[in-house]
Amino acid sequence: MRRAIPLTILAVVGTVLIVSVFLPPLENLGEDFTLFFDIIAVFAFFLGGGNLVRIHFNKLWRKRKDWGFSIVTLFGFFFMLVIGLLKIGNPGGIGADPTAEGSWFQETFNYVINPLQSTMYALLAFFVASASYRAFRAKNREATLLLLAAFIILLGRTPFGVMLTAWVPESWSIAQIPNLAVWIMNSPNLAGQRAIIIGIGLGVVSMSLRLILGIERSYLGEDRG
Amino acid sequence: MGKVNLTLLLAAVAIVIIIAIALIFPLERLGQLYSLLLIFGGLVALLLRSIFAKEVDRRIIFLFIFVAVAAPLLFPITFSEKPTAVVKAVFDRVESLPPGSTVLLSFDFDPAMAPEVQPMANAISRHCLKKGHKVIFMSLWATGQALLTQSLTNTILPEFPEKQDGIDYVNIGYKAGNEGVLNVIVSNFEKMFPTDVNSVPLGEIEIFDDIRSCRDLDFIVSFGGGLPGSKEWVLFVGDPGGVDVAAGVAAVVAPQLYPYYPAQLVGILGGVKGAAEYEFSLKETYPDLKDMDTPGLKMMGPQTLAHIVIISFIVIGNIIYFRGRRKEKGQ
Amino acid sequence: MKLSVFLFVLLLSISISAQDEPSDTDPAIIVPDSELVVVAPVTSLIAEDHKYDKGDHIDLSWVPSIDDQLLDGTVIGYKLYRSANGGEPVLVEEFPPGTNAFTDDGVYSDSTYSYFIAALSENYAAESNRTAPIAPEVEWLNLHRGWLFLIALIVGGSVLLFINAAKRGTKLFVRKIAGLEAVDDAVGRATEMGRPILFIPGIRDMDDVQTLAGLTILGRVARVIADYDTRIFMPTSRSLVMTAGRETVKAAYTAAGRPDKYNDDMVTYYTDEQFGYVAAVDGVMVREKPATVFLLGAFFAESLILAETGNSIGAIQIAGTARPAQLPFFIAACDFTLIGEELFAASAYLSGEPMQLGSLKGQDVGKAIAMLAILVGVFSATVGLAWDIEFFNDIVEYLSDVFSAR
Amino acid sequence: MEVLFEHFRLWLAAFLTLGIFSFLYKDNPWYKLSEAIFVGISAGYWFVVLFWDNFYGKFWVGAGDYTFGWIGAKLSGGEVPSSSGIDLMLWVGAILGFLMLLRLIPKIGWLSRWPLAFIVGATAGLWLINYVASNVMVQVQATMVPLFSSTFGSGFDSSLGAIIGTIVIFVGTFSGLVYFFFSKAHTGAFGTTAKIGILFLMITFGASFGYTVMSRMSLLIGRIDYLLGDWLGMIK
Repeated sequence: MRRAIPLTILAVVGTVLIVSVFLPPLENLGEDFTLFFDIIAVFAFFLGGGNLVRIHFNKLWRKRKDWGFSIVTLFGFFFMLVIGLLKIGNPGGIGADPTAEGSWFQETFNYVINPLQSTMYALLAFFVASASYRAFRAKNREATLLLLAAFIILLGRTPFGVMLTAWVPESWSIAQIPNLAVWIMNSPNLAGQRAIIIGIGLGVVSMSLRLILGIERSYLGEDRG
Repeated sequence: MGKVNLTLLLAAVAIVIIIAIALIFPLERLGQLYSLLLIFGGLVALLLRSIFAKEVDRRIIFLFIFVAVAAPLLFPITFSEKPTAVVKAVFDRVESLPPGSTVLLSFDFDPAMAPEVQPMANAISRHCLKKGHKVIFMSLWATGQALLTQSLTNTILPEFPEKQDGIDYVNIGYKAGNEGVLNVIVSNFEKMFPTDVNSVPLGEIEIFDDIRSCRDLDFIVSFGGGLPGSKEWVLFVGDPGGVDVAAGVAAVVAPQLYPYYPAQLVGILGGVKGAAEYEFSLKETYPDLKDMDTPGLKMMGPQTLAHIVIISFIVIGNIIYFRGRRKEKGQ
Repeated sequence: MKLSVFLFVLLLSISISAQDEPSDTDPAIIVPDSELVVVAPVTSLIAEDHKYDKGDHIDLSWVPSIDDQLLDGTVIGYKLYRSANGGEPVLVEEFPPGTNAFTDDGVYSDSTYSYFIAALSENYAAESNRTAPIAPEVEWLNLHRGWLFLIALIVGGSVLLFINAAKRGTKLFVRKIAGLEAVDDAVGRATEMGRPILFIPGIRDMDDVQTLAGLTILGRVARVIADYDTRIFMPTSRSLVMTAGRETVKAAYTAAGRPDKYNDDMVTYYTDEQFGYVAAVDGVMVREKPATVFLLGAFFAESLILAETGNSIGAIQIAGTARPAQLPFFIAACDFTLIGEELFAASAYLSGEPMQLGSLKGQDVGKAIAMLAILVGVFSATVGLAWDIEFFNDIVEYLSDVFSAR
Repeated sequence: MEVLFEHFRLWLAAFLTLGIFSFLYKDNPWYKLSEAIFVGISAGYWFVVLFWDNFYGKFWVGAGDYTFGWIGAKLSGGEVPSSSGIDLMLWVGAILGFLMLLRLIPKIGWLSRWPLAFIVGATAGLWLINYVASNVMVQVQATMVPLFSSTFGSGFDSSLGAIIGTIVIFVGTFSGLVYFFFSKAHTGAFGTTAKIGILFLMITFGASFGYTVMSRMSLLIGRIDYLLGDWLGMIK
């Protein structure tokens, strides 16, 4: 019973949504479900946010390693909730848009979250370098091709790449590194992308059907209890 | 005893050399010299080390990347950006049109794309005015108009104080309607743009005396690459109107445009690199522009050095791998 | 936990009051002035029912004003008016000169509508004739999508067919997938080293199929982990994924006969913020030093940050995503990568159940169709173009009509 | 005062930026502090935004406010609120969301599987046809081009690059699909084709990797520009 009802909900909702694509009167069901999803996600946050608060309170209470940082996290979390939900420091007052420019809430985003975000993102520049050092080694045929493609594209972006093949006559311009780089992007690269994309489409069909039919149900919890 | 003396001696010589260099070169040159020495010296040292199949700590790689990006920002290091064929085609077209030709430049981008696209838009605007072409500025993007005004008032016009609004250039601004706008102006400008941004009727603007539609233009460049963008200019104006169109776009979009080159697009400027190449050609052709602002070339300094560092590390990694394998075999 | 929920509710109830709602303003109608620039009205205005909708669209087409066709700029635009059930006309839309068609999506199937268009000069509005009243019709089937339906039916149908065949006991062969063969070893390694296993389900919510794929694999992996009695830790960036993840892990422990070993702290939520989550997970990696890291789900720019940090602590990494842009980074930094389709196939493969494996066979039928279509399409297009053979050109046209997904 | 505040912001952003960068050397208290700030503040930020956009903007404005107003009016005999723009279906979402919260009560916690099942079913159903159309059909259609001609324009582009290009796209897509086949072991001619397929995939990965490097560097340039320019004022 505890298992049958969720599986029925799943099968019915899934089937109706598949069919709705072909039935104009039901066409907007997809949008409705998206709305429902958004609303459910807000409720779910009580569990997620509650979990965050519980874990850090526990850490603090039991004085576990690094408990001091938990105070910072908790303070930041509740600070944002209070100024965002009660719209404290918002020039427009309680009726205004919470993310209005000049509000404390949005200022905190601009001056705390924003630099953190972009710095975290910028770490990629370093990791791209360390990953290419380690991974692009001609260990076998596959790795060699990976290396060559990356190498040509990278080289095509530096003046050296241009200089290296500048002697190639114009009628063979395809062999000049910058042009070769573009050709790789537009031909073999495109081919690989297409095969991956088509495969993904079919994989989704098969997995969705397994879910809707209830063959795949590990996420629904245990059989008993 | 002797060892200490040798170290001292070497240190003294080094200090003397450093002071000598500092006296000979101005500070900026010195910074450039030191940072390039640091990067390339370091890379050579690692290269030599790699022969013994010694792996490099990732933090060393991080350090190289940091220096490669920071140094050119502190001490502007620029590289020769020999223009690629696609960029050179655009430059040559602007260069080869007789002075007095009419060129339309459309700023079809938003603030997010601006860091990549605005430098090339500025460079080409500058080139056209320098060459004595009449320039019509416009935008298909609502957010593009502000950027267009910014480019004109802050960068381009101050460099050409003698150019007159309405005679040498005109800004007709933005009109809503995306491809619809193009559909109309391919046969009639006035219908879509009754006035310029200063509300002067098009009929009273000298440039439009013999320009009725896009068909009368000599050249069009669209900057952006979003939607609507260069592709739409080709499909709705370039092809039906028989006008030459070129594109200046963000780097990610560029490969998608290559199939249109050279049949439907005169040339393509892709990302900061495209802008840098154009700026380089401009500086080379017009020595009096050598002091102009070149954000593209400036951005390419860190980019190029970082790419060189990454390429070098790929080479070092492979040497280590092959030397390491030989060692294993030897044992 | 309960206290924090109470605090939430208190905050929310205080703040939800006193919110204004925006109001709509009425459109204005232009009144003609003296010194008239008279223009001709548009002609042949036709209103038709839009095909294959639920009765909420009407297609309009017209011939622009004669003065507009002269292209001399006297017509500065058009305004479209609609009256519902014979009521007052309201402005629907304004158009630039040269426009000759429009689809009105602001109508309902239970009313009738009549339209007219005003051609505008700078100070005059020439109204066209009104159309006969029309009611948009509801169509129950979208025949435009017939081919899509058929192809989906064939692909989906063959999945079902093979599942059914497996149910009846037909032996089905599925090739080895390297990344998945490694799961047991990877879990075993963590057990030997006495270090935890980190499972990262991507940064998207439950409304992304990749997250679902990640969770289905989690079900299998958690089962192995429960058998080996190793620790698993799963940080999530969405509350719903946390909830679903807990259900999944709990179910796996129960199935392994060790429900007592399960603990809610195995699956926790950090923050919805993409890079905030990454910062936290990076911290977890360097502090807990997991022996094995699974990265399975929807990943964006953070893919390489996570994979490189995982690599730096020497963890065995098994990654998989269906985002082509992130696959190169996983290939470079992880030990095994499930490429696109393999991510969705993984849980079926790991389960080893005949019915699940059958579904993989079914998707191969889809691939065969795609390959056949490409083969025939490319051949016909080449032959048709090279020798200008009508028959082959027709085939290409037909195929590309079949595969055009509207 | 304003100047002081401006300085504070500048230093705060620099402090956080350096805190994150310090992770590149190793984990340390500075990074831990930046991480704690990031997690706490961003979790709060997103909840507040989700709450106003989704709960208030969608549910409360769309159904909740009206329903409670209606009940209140019926009880007190007052004026019933206008129902224009109201979608009572939204209550389904709210009720499912409420069921989710029942996890907090262990005895009836299993009810929370209903909304989960609902979401999984909706996601599976919603995307199935979508993926067939956009991933399978569109891509197959795009591959059906003549081998020695370009897809663009009316002209017959016979340049060497274009011809090799279209042939490569055809061979690559085809052999790539063969690689993904699950039903057959990679042996014989089939295996050879699959191997060609994996080679294409490798070129794809190498190329996209190399192509992304430039944009990743731009991000770092932006951050270092902030540190050296905006903060330290070392860039003129």
